[in-house]
This record gives sequence, C-alpha cells and structure tokens, in this order.
Amino acid sequence: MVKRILYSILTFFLVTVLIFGLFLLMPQDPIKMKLGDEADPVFEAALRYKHGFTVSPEIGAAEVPPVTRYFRWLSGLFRLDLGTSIRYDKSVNELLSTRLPNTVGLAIFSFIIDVILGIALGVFVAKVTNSGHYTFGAIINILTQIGIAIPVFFASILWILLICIKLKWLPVTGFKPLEAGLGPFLKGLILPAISISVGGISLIVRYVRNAMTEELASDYVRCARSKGVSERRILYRHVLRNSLIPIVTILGMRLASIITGSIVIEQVYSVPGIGTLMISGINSGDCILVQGICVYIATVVIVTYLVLDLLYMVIDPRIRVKA
Amino acid sequence: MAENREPILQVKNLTKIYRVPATKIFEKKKTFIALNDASFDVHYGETVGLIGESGCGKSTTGRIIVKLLQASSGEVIYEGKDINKMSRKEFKENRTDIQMIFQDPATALNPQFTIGGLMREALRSVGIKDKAEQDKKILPLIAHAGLTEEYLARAPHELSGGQKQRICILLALLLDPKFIVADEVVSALDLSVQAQILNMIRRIQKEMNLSMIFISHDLNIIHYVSDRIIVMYMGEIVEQGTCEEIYRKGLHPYTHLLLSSLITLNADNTQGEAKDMGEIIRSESVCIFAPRCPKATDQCWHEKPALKEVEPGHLVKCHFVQTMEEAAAAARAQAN
Amino acid sequence: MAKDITKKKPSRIKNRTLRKILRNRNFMVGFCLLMILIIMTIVSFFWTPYDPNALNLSAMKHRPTPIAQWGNPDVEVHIAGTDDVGRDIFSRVMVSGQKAFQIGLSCVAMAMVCGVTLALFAAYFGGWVDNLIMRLTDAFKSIPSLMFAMMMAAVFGKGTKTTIIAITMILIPQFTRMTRANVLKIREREYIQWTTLIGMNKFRVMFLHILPNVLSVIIVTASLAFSEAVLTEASLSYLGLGVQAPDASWGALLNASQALFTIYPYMAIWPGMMVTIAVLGFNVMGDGLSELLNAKVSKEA
Amino acid sequence: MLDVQNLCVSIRMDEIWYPVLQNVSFKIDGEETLGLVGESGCGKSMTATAIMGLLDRNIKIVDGHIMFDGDDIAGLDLKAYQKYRGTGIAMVFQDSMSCLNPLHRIGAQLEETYKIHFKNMTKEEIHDKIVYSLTHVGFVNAEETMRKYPHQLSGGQRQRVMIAIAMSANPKLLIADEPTTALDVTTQNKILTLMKNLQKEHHTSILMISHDITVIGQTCSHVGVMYSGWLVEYGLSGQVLKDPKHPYTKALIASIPTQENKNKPLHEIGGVVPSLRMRPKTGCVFYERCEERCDKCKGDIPTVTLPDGRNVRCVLFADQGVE
Repeated sequence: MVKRILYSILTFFLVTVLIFGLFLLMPQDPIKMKLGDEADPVFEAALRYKHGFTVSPEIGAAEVPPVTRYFRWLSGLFRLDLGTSIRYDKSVNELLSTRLPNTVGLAIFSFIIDVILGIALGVFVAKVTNSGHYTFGAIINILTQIGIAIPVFFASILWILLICIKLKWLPVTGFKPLEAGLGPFLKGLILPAISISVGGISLIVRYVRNAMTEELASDYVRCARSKGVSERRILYRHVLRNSLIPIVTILGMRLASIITGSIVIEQVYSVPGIGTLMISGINSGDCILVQGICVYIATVVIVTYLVLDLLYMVIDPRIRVKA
Repeated sequence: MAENREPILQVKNLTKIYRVPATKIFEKKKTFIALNDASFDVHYGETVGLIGESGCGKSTTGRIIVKLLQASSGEVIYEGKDINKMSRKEFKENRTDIQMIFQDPATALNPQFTIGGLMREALRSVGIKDKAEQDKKILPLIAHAGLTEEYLARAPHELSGGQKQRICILLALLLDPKFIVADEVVSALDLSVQAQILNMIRRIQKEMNLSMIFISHDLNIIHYVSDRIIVMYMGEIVEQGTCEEIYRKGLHPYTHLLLSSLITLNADNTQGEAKDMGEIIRSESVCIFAPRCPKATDQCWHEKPALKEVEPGHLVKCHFVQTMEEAAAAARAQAN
Repeated sequence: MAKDITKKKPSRIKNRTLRKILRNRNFMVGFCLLMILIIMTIVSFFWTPYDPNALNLSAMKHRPTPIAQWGNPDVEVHIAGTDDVGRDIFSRVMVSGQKAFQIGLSCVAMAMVCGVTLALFAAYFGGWVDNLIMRLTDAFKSIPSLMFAMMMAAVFGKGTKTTIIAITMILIPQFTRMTRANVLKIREREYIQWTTLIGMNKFRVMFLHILPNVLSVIIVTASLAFSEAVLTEASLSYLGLGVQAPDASWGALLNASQALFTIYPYMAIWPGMMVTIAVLGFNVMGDGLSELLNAKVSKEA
Repeated sequence: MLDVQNLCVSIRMDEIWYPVLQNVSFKIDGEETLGLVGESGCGKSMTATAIMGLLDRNIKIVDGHIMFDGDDIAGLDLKAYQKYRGTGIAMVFQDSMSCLNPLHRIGAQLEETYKIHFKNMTKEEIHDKIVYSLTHVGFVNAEETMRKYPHQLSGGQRQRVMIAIAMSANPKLLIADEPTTALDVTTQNKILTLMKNLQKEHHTSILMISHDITVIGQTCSHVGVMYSGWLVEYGLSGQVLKDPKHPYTKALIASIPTQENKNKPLHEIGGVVPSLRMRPKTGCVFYERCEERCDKCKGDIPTVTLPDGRNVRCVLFADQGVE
C-alpha cells in the first residue's frame, strides 16, 4: 500500500523530468517565436526574465541553468503554479480554469455514457451468448471490433453527417459555454461525447463479455452449478462480481483515452477546451503552456491508476491480504 | 555400501529463510523459514529419500544442493569442498557433477528444441562442440535407454509424459554426473508409466554407481527406491535412518502419523489419531511437531528437542527417545 | 443423433498448420482486410488513376462518379470525387497508404528492436537496471500516447520524421513491458532452470532458449502496435501536427476536408474508411494471431 | 438408484468428433461406493461430468442413458438439470482452491445452497445449519471459519468445506472427483474417513473417481477400471483388486511399488496410452500394450459377466460368461 503510493510519487517525478527534459531539446526559441526577429531587445530581455529563462531583465543576461529551472518549475508545481504562458501572457492556471470545465464536462459526460452503456450491454451480451446464441455473439464481435477501430475524429464526422446533416436533430457547431446554463452546455456536448464513446463502449462491451465468459468457464461456476444454483444467480452473484477486476482496469484505461479523445474531438467541434489550448500552444512554441498541460494530464492519469489499485483491494480479498 | 569412505555430499546446518511481504501497512516484515538447520550426508552410490508433506522443505533442500537456490546459511560440501566457496573455475568443473531431474516433464523440456537439439545444447555447454563427438556421447546413451535414434528429431510435444521424463533423465545423465537430485520425478505420471521410470532410475543408478537424493511425498515410492530415508516436517529433519529403521522401527510421532496414513491395497489401515493442524509455532523453545503431536507434553512446549542418535545412523528429533549413550546407561543401571 | 454429428466431412487440406490458419476466422478476416490495403498501396507506386498531387482547377469538388458511368469514355471518372483544388481523392487515398505503411513499418520495427532489447537487458541484469527501465515505462504509461506525440511535435516541429520518432517512443514501452513480463514467466520454467544446471552461457540462454519462447507474444504485440501506429499517425495528421502538405496521408486528408465535409461528405468518408480498415485489420489479425500462437496479450499489460 | 447404461460421449476437436466414452455401464445403489479408476485421459472424470450434466459445449452425449431415480437425465438442458443437482446429485471437485468462489466468504457459499434448496428456512435456521455442518466436517471454530475467505484456509480445510457444501442438501448421490489428489497423505486419510462417516449417516451413495488405485481399494465397495474410454473391468472391489482378471488391471496392480517388492524390478506396462486421435477404432484399446494379446483381440470384444458377478471386457473370458 505505502509502497504503491511511493511508486506513484516516483512515477510523477519521472514524468516531470521526462516532460521538462524533452522541452530542453527544443531547437527553436519560444520567445523569438512570439516576438519575431525584429523585436525590441529590451522588451525581449524583460520577457525572458519574466518567464525564468535568464537571471536578470538586462539584455544579454546569463541564462538560468536548466537544472535550476527544473527545480523552480517543480516547486512551482507543488504550489499549484504552472507558470506563465508565453503566448497568452497569462498564468497557465488562469488559462486552464476557463477551459477546464469544458474538457472535464466532456470527459465526465462520455465516461458516464461509456460506463453505463458499456457495462449494461456487455452483461447483456454475455448473458445472451451464455444461453447459446452464438450468432448474436459473432455479430456483436464484428460491431465492437469496428467500433474500436474507428478513429474518434472519423466517428465524429459520421455522427455529424448522420445527426446534423441527415436528421437535422442538432446544429453542427452547437457548443455553448457553461455560463449559458447547464442544459445548453450539456446539449452542446452530446455529439462530442457520443463520438468519444463509440470506441469506449465497444471496448468495454468486449472486455465485460470476455471477462464474464472466462469466469463462466471457471471451476467455481461449475461447482456452483453442481450445487444447483440457477444460471441467473450464477451470472449476477458470482460471475459479475468476479469479473469486476478486468472491468475496473479497462475503465481506468478508458479515462486516459477519453482525455486524448477529447483533445482531438475539441478540434472537430471547436470546443474551447484543454485540447484546443494545447494545440495552439504547440503551434506557437509555447513550451511553458504545453508542459503545464502535460503535467496536469499525467497527474490525472497517475492518480487514476493509483485509485484503480486501491479499488482492486476493495474488490478482491486476496489482494487485500497481499498488499 | 562403502561405509569407510568419505560421503560424496555433506549438508551442514542448511537454512533457508524467505522474506514475506507484510500484510498490514505498518507491520514488521515477516520471514518464512523453509528450511531450518538441516544436516545429513549422502554416501557414494547411495539413494537417500527425502519425504514429507508439501511445504516441508524437501524441494528447497534439493534446489539448494543443485544451486538453483542460495541457502541463507549452512554449507553444502561436495567431495570435500563447499560448493558456495568454490572458485569460479572449480565450480565450473564440478557444475555438471550434480544434476537434477524435475517433477513435471511437460515443462522440463524447451518446446522450441528437438530432443536431439537439447542434447547437443547440453554437450555444447560443457565444451563438446563437434557434432561427431556429440553423437558419440548421445547415440550410445539413447540406445542404452532403449530408445531409437528417431527420437532425436522429435519435438517435446510429440512425446507422451513417460517418454518426456525418460528424455529428462537422459539429459541429466548425458553430462556424466555423479550425483542426482530427483524431485518428485514420478508424481506427474500415470501409474502404468511410473513403473517404467522407477525401474529405469534404479537400473541406471546401479549401473553408473550414482548417488542420489530422491524427493517424494509418496511413502511407497520412497520405500521402493531409497537406501536411507530422511523424514522432514515444516523445514526440519525429524527422523533419519535406513529404510528398515524408518518403516519398521520409526520412532518420531510424525513418522508414525505418516506411516499410519499409508494406504496399501491389501491391508485395511487403522486411523492415525492426530490432532487437527494447529498454528505452526516456530520458536527455539518449542518442538515443531508439538501442535499436532498426540504425545506432546509440557516439555515439548518448552524445550526444542535435539536430533538424538538412537542407533548408529538412526537419528530422531524427539524428547521421547533415548540416545545410544542414554540407552546404554539405562541398560547398565537396570543391570545393576 | 450419433450419426449426424460424428460424420462431418473432413477437410481436404491435409497440412494441419495450414488448416488451422485457414480455419481461424479472426486471422483470415484481418489478413484479407490488410491485403486489400497492401495491394492498393503497392499498385499506387506504379499507377494511380490520376496524378495525386496535380491540381486541376477545372475539376474542383467533383462528386464521386456513379458506378453506372464508370465505363463511359466521355466522363472524367473520379471514383471518390475530387477535392477543393481538383485533385483526385481516390489517387490521394491510394498514395496515403504508402505513408501509413512507411510510418507503421518503421515505427513497429524500431520499437520492437529497442523494446525487446531493453526488456532483455532488464530481465538479464535485474536489480536496479530492471527497476529503472520499468519505472521509465511506467512513467511513459501515464502520459497518454497522443499527448506525448503532440509534445514531440511541439519540440521537434511537425512532419513525418517527428511522427515516426514519437510513435516509436510510444510503442517501445509496450514491447518492453510485454516482453519482460513473459521473459520473467519463461525464466521460471524448469527447462530454463535446467540450463543453469548444465552451466550454459547466460547470453545463449537468453537468446536461444528464452527469446524463441516469447516470440509469439512479440508477434501479437507487433500486430496490435501496428494498429496503434496507424491510428496515432492519423490522429496526429488530423490535428495538423503529423504529415504535412503536400504529402498525402489519411489523417491529413481528413484534416483538409474538415471545413467542407458537411457539404462534400465523400472527402472525409474515403480516407476515414481506410484508417478504420487498417486499424480493424491489424486488431483482428492480432486477435487471430494470439489464438493461433496461443499467446495472451493484454493491451494494458 | 443411479444406472448408467451404454453411455457414449464424444468430444469435438478441430471439427472432428472423437469418442471419449464408449458403452460405459454401471449401477450404484444404497450405501454403495463405486470407484472409477484409470489413468489420465481414460474418461473417468468425463463420466462424472456427464452424470452431473456439466459437459462443455464441445462434448456431447451421443448414446446411452443415465437413469437417476428412474428418470433419464442424459442430455437434459441446464434448467431441467437444476432439479437434480444439489438435492439429488452433488459433487466434490479435485481443486478446492478454484472451486470455491475466491471473493465470497465461506459462510456465504454454504448459505447459498440452503437458500436455494430450503426456501422457507429463516436466517437463524440457516446459520445454525451452517455451524452444525461445519462442525460436523471437523471445524472447531465454525463461526470464525464462516467469516473467512477460501484463500485463508488450508487445502484440507477447503476440501472439507467443499464436502460440507455438497452434503448440505442431503444428496442421494455424491460424486467425488479426485477429492484427495491435491492433499497431503496425512490429510487424505482424514478426508476419506470423513466421507465414509457422512455416507453412513446420510445413507448416500458415492461415486469416487481417482487415479490412485489404493485410494479406491481403501474406500470403495465396487470398482470400475477404465482404460481409454472403456470400462474394462467392473465388480466388487474385493474381487477385482485381489484377483484381477483383465490384463490391464493385472498389470496395473503389479506395477505398484510396495514394501514387499522392494528389491525386485517393478512390473512395467510397455508402450504409452494412445492419444484420443490414435485410439484404435475396432478391437481392444489395450491391444498394443497387452501381454496376453492374440488375433481375436482385433475383432469384436464382448463384455462378459463372470460367475462371480463382475464384468470383464476381454476376449480371454469370452467363453466364461454367464447370463
């Protein structure tokens, strides 16, 4: 347990080193990229100092060594200060705070769709296949494989074509910020969310089905049958609970892919979220902004994995003892 | 048996302790004693049977002897030299002297090789790289085991369990070992094949004058193959003696329990009365078998018995037996 | 009842391995899907209906020619229509296959070599080397792969090269984890313990005795890695951070259609379909391979 | 009570059906214990699973009847079988670790049987029953055992829990599939004695399956010796084991190492058990390895009933049969 938490902290440090180290390799100068070649040298020097590249705001001042910069940045992270964006000249926190609700809303929305539909469908499929309908299983197999294979952006294009163009149920660019009210906000997120969820639902359905079929073939199910336990009871009381571990794992993994999914999807629906922010950061070489976002997301992922491992312990008494 | 010669292998105070991860957050790290202070000798040409229930440390002993495991303390002395203190070169020369036959032939042969390939690999590693020379070693052995050359071209999965185990034995013999550790070699096999393997092991042992440690949980098999028997319980040797001594004149209560559980076809056995397995108490002052022992007294709970020599070579770890000296003294006292 | 089930006609194909392969539905479906793409890509090296990069301002935004018209000599046939500057979309889709396979192949090959070597190193030396390598792969695991690729694009600039390096780096930890886990498993087997008994050279053990036994897992991982490579490349290019114009790639084509697909859906559908087929093919073939080779590979491991 | 008649079972491998059980017939009545003994792959476990109706989907009963209390239960579907399982037939499996649900407490697993088979029992009654039955199978502290998970018990304890579960609904027939194979010798005896005692008390019939001929000899009143899917010898255990008739039984018994034959080589049975694909389609399956084979062995092999009441399937005894 303690070990597991320590591992997470270690991983976090490695991630920060990795991210920071990567940006040291950047050949272009982010300040030059912002100001262009013919910028005022005084202003440029001031800007360099402001973002922590040099030791003083004078022209030609010595550069801060990368290691010091790393530790400054790191200590900033612990104070929840991600630095100041070069491009927007605002603190990264401030930038994130306006974008975060959109992305988080989108992520939670599609995660809920994933979980509810994925597990329900998965259990249903496992149940039907268990009672001997193999053709149904085969059809689901094909559908889910296709669902996993479709890239999110292509899925969203297809949804737009179907729902907005053919059926005209929703407008193409329907995004409304949270200030416009929860209803319109969520309505605007319907399409992006279901676009992300196509792959997720397919994946979860497959995992749930596979986990349950595997459990159904296990010895204790056989034993339960020999006791005279009904198939229904076996499915819900024994199999579902025991297959929770792979299901929980896949749910955790989904969170990471929902984040990447939303980065892409925000582009399609022009939702002003973290994804669009990051892309504009990349395009303008704003390393501080991109670093900040990456660390932010990586932390979310690390915490998710940690929570997952703790969840295993709740589910499985065997792990409870071991860990 | 050559009684006056030095033993080929001496095991002295062998102990193996595993660390067990703690179960609670702020708990001290636990240890598990797999083997506790085991000492015994194996003489040239002798088969020593190790018997005990699962988890008694018999496999651990075997693995330490072939150096697949490192002992926590104690020495394994092979032909007068401690195998852990040998120089690298010396060890390399002696490495192939001690070989092991594994329990499950299904996992003991690499599926990616043919039988012949495996044999060549074995010879290669001892420096015989020429194909013709390799053949000189392989072919007679194969013929000797009553197998044909065509076996060499087969893959392990094409063979049945018994055939695989035979190949495993041949692989061990290929490097001219002097000492073999046979770990439950027949327990994964069917009864009808078991006899083939047991016969084969006995035959080659006689022919090549091998020394052997034979590990098994099966009382019948141990009796059948062994000259001497070591009874182990929870990592400790509780009794050691010749076959006859153990089976007819066994003295330790655990030996009695084991023997009473022996089922044979002809005799209807009576139930051994043993208490349910209580918590195992590992302490320097408690007899390891006390929690299960029907005869346990206060003494057993407060003093750990030492291995006592009841007769030459017959050792028992129990408070209820007398050493030879004690017995002699008692006899003298009675005579007086 | 006894008669009808036991008397099924045995298959004509005698070779058991071949029969097993042909009978494996997953493998065959995946294989066929990929063959379509591979053939299309190979053909594109020698022939495409039109020059994929030639602008043709007289044929801008042509919708796909109906099949009935395909034989008609009077009509300029565009199977998948043309884009906003009159380039033939089908030709561009064909050529894009080159990019996909180029990136996929090089990434998977490099990642496989590096990942497997790292894993063997980790397993061979154990101790802190192993610990360091495994912690690093853990760290990689907590950065979503697409985000990592985007970061790489930010640092080293956009383009095919960065894409290849980024995807390779994403795939390496996967190979490392998969291989290491299986090497550790195999190493416990008795036939590997046997090699210790006979004093075999450790490098020989690693490469001749352990590696062949994990090969099946590596193959399956490679198939799944291929699908991830194609998908990541497409996503990256779609975001405008991957393959850059004038090079064609399915993702880039989708990116180009971004503003127009509501009116001209065909511009998006063809490249999107190709990505889907490629990813589907590799995934399904990977499933089939894991059945055939009896190697269980879980994506999370 | 149980009367198996000409049971034939086939397994499908690579689209081809291979017979695994051929014309297996036996009867169990009253407080009898029938032991099925044979090497791995001889079909003894398959017989048990066929009776229990737990055959996998690629295994089918192709011919024969399984009469249980006068009803033919061969080939019934899962639902119809439920009537017989638990109350009629119960089963104890070999691997007690995988046969108990790892995530449920021992108490809950025992409770399940009572809940299913005795619908109108109150909670307290069930609890008392569980405590009683656990005490009965030798647990000193039943209350504490109930709260434990399977992995917290030793192999012998788990096997006793399995027996308690199997016996909880007073079955008429208990099938024990290698109940002591995974256990230590000292535990083995306790389990066997426990089963004997329970049998006397509940007047249960037992079908015992084991590869260990000594275990069978120790516990069973009747013995059936199986080889490659055929029942080659079947009769009272005293007769069959003391004076075996079939060459296979003879050889098998001669190959057991005992204290009497210490210094003599053991009797070997040459050759190997034919694999499922390699089994001879006609004639005697033991022909290849038999020491008393003759030309007649390649023809039809009759199963004859000898004057002492046992059945032997061998041409050597073709003319000694009585009707």
